[in-house]
Amino acid sequence: MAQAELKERFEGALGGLAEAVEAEGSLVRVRVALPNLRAALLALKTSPDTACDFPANLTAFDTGQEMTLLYRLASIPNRWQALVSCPLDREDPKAPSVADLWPGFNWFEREVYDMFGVAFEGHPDLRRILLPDDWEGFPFRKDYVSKPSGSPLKGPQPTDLGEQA
Amino acid sequence: MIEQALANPWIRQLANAALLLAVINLGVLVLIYMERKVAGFIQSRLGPVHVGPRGWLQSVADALKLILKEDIIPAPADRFLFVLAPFFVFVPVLAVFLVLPFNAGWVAHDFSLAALYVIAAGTVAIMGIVMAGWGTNNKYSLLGGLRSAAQLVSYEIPVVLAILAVVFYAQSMSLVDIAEAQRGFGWFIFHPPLLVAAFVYMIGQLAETNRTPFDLPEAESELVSGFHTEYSGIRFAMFFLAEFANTFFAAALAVVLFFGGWDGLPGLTGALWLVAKSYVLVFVLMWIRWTLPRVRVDQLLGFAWKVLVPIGLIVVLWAAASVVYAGGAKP
Amino acid sequence: MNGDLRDLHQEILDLGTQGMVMNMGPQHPSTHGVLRLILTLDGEEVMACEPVIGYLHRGLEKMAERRPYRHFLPFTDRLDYVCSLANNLACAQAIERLAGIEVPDRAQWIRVALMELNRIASHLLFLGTFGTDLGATTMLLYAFREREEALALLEAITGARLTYNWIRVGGLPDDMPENWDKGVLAFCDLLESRVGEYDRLLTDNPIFRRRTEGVGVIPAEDAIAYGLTGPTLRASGVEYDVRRWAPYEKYAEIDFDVVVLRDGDTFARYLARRLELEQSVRILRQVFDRMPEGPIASKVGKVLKAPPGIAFSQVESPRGELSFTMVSDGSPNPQRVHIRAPSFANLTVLADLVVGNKVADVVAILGSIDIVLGEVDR
Amino acid sequence: MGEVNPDLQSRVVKFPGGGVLVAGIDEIFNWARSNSMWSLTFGLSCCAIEMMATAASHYDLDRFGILFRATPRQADVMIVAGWVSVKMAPFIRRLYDQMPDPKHVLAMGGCACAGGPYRDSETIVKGVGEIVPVDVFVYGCPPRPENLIHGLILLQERIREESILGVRKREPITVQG
Repeated sequence: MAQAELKERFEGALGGLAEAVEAEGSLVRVRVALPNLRAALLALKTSPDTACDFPANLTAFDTGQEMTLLYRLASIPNRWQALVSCPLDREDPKAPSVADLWPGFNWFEREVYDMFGVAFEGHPDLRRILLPDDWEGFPFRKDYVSKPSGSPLKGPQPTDLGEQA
Repeated sequence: MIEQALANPWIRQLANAALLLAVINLGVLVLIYMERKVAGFIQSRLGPVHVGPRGWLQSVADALKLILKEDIIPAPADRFLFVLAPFFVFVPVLAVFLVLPFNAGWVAHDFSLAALYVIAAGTVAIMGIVMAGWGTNNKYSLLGGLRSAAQLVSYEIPVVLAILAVVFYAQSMSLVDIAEAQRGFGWFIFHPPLLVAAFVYMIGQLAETNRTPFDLPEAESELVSGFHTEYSGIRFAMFFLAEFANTFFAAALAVVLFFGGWDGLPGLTGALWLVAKSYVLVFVLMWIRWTLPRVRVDQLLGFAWKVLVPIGLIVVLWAAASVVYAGGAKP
Repeated sequence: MNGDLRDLHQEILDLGTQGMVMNMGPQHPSTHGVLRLILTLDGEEVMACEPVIGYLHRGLEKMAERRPYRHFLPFTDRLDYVCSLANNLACAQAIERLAGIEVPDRAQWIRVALMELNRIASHLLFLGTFGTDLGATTMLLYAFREREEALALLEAITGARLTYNWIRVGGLPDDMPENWDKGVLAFCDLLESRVGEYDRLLTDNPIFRRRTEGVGVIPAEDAIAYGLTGPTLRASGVEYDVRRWAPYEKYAEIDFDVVVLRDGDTFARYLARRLELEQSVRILRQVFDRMPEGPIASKVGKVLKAPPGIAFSQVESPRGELSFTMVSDGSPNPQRVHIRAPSFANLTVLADLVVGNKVADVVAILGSIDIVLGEVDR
Repeated sequence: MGEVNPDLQSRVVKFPGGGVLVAGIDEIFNWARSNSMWSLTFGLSCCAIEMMATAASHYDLDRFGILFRATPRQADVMIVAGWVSVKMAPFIRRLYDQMPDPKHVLAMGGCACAGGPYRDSETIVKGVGEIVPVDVFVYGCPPRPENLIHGLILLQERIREESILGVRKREPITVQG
């Protein structure tokens, strides 16, 4: 399919929801503003023109000035995919949850929360997923300061392990 | 002097029991070695080779080590049940050997209701397993104990039915009489109804001895080690011993019931024939264990009640009919 | 019913029996590593399941940010350690796409051969552990017997048994050793002669069939909504194989079938992997006929810098779509590396899938999803 | 057996009358213990795959009498195969505590020995030695099965020097990868 046609299809499906749409091979890069994010993702999923119903990936990145969410949705029968980027407010990162649209994104959202502290509104169970529950800070934010790991064992432990019977 | 002492029935019985205990424990060690070697053979590896010549002493090393391991009783466990459970499993398994005839006259104690006694004593072990499962206060153990109880109760019935069919043919419940009735290659396995009964018996015993495909009570990939998850050292060794002794008894009993007991070609003493035939059956059990996957608990119970019990009932009727109308094995 | 009895009945109801919470893992023989499942049981039946992950988390993506691009390649070995080369490839590909580096043809063909050989090793491990999960211990030893041969071949070319680190940005570090192709073809013959044994031991075994058929069915729509990939998705009837869908290296020129099954149950997921063994053999046989002579790596500068931008790779690892997303800001270090681990995505379905099944089925279903915790936790 | 252990003399002095007996019993039980090292089925990561390969047909740990038991209560040796995260550490300590004495730990692979490639990661414990006492360190990433077997044989030799009276050496043995 010609890139121009692919771009048209996506622009048609998204209406005015997207800020920018670029096609590159079978990949369509879409930029969306935060208020339109959920509507845009829903449009990509349900519109017959795009039919991107496969939740391929969700992640985020932080440049130090800007934090961006990155969704990747694919349409398996049509062999195209969309990379949706959405800038966030870095001071108070929030985004609508799409875990109800794609249960597969449930854990991905938890991971983004775990690493970046992005609060997904409407997520059924937003907790840390990879790091221990009592971890402080969000390690993937550029302003995170690494600290040396303390004693791995908490609570009273035998001090001299060598003599432990 | 010794003969005088043996004339006393009490001393005689005690001596018999002690001898049996030694033979059983030795036999179990051999059996464990055999299990590992058979597993190795089936799985294209060697099994134990380094301890003693060809690894013969492997089981001895394992047993000695287990004896001196720390004996842990978990704090939340019910001490009374926890401590008692291994005995409840171990003792009945030894007790059933008392009536097993190794050869003509080679039986620790023969009495006319031996077959019934075997069934009755065998069921006591269920108590031990449930006690272990409950007393440990561990959830894996509890599930294992419950599975075990359901399984043993269910599979006891087909086994009893199969034994009943044999009893019809032998017209006696004494194991000695049953073996005697098959002398001169008149093995019960050659009678069609009892051939089916033998299958029912062997499948039932597979389940009773907790061997794959029926090893659910200690399903390693599901329940870690099932009812003996929290047992260590000597107490675990007792479960282990009991399991293998039980396997051997199941096979030996099958030989007595279906494969002519000590009957065999002349030249060798009958006891050797019995043991040899038992080991062949044990090998079959091991073969099955290392080949088949495990069934699920509902399939296990469904199989017992929907397949084995009906077949067992038919076999009993069939055996009774052939004894009454076709003459059976005995007039 | 008289009054007293009715009161008694009510009293029993008021007792409020509740499910038993059982903790499976992190140390458990069947959780394939250190996954923890908090199961709420009603007898043997699972009422709820909550997977807890992160027991192997070591912040790999964070570590990648602190290193130049190429220095991260050795770490990728330890993601999906059963199929390290796929991780190497996915990482190298992402860097190649980000920096616009071409890979010579010969290197691409050898990469395909390495991928498929590693896929065979990985699927063999799956067959073995899945058999063990269901109590058929012997399958593990049979599968490892053949796997050992595959590892010897991989060791001959890479020098390692498990963590190969053999794929470089822009190609490969070295050519194939002499006669390696003959060894691979001999292994193909050996494997084909042995798969019949696996079928006799597991595939055609009635107990195995009854344990797996109709257990843990994932309908196609659900499989898509959960973002499953790999054999787990294809067993549900969705034809999605990155090797076909978005061909990389030389897969576009190779003739092979994408194994798609309809049932979506545990058995289908098992069978999909079992049948992929034969497809991998088929691919391996084509590779060496068509391999051109030529260089095995393109020139890449000592300091690798990529223009600012976002690029991602897609690789069909034995577990599904493995994708590295890399964000560059023009510096020698990546700004962000994200690894879309197929096991992580596939594991999301477990909690909902096991509800209503027996404890034994949990083990079977988990085994059939075929996860590697190293890449789930990253 | 017949060989005179240099330690023997000191034990005779320590336990008048019973020393010879203790040494004799030691010999027997150490023989049993060293030849029956049941290990815990406990794998963390990559090294666990090599541990499985070591137990499988080609290398066959059962030759040495090493079985894998799923429950810590019946295990003698814990092979820590893989990296130890901060989240996992308390569980490893708990498993170690659940094992009955005498128990031994073998750290398999660079990560379990010293944190391996993840030494600069915050979530990784720099060696399992921080959590449990380790008897043998087997380096390698992952160690080859032969290396693991070598480590296990060294552990057997160490066990043969122990006594039922609780005399144990605690300096770890190191096997280079």
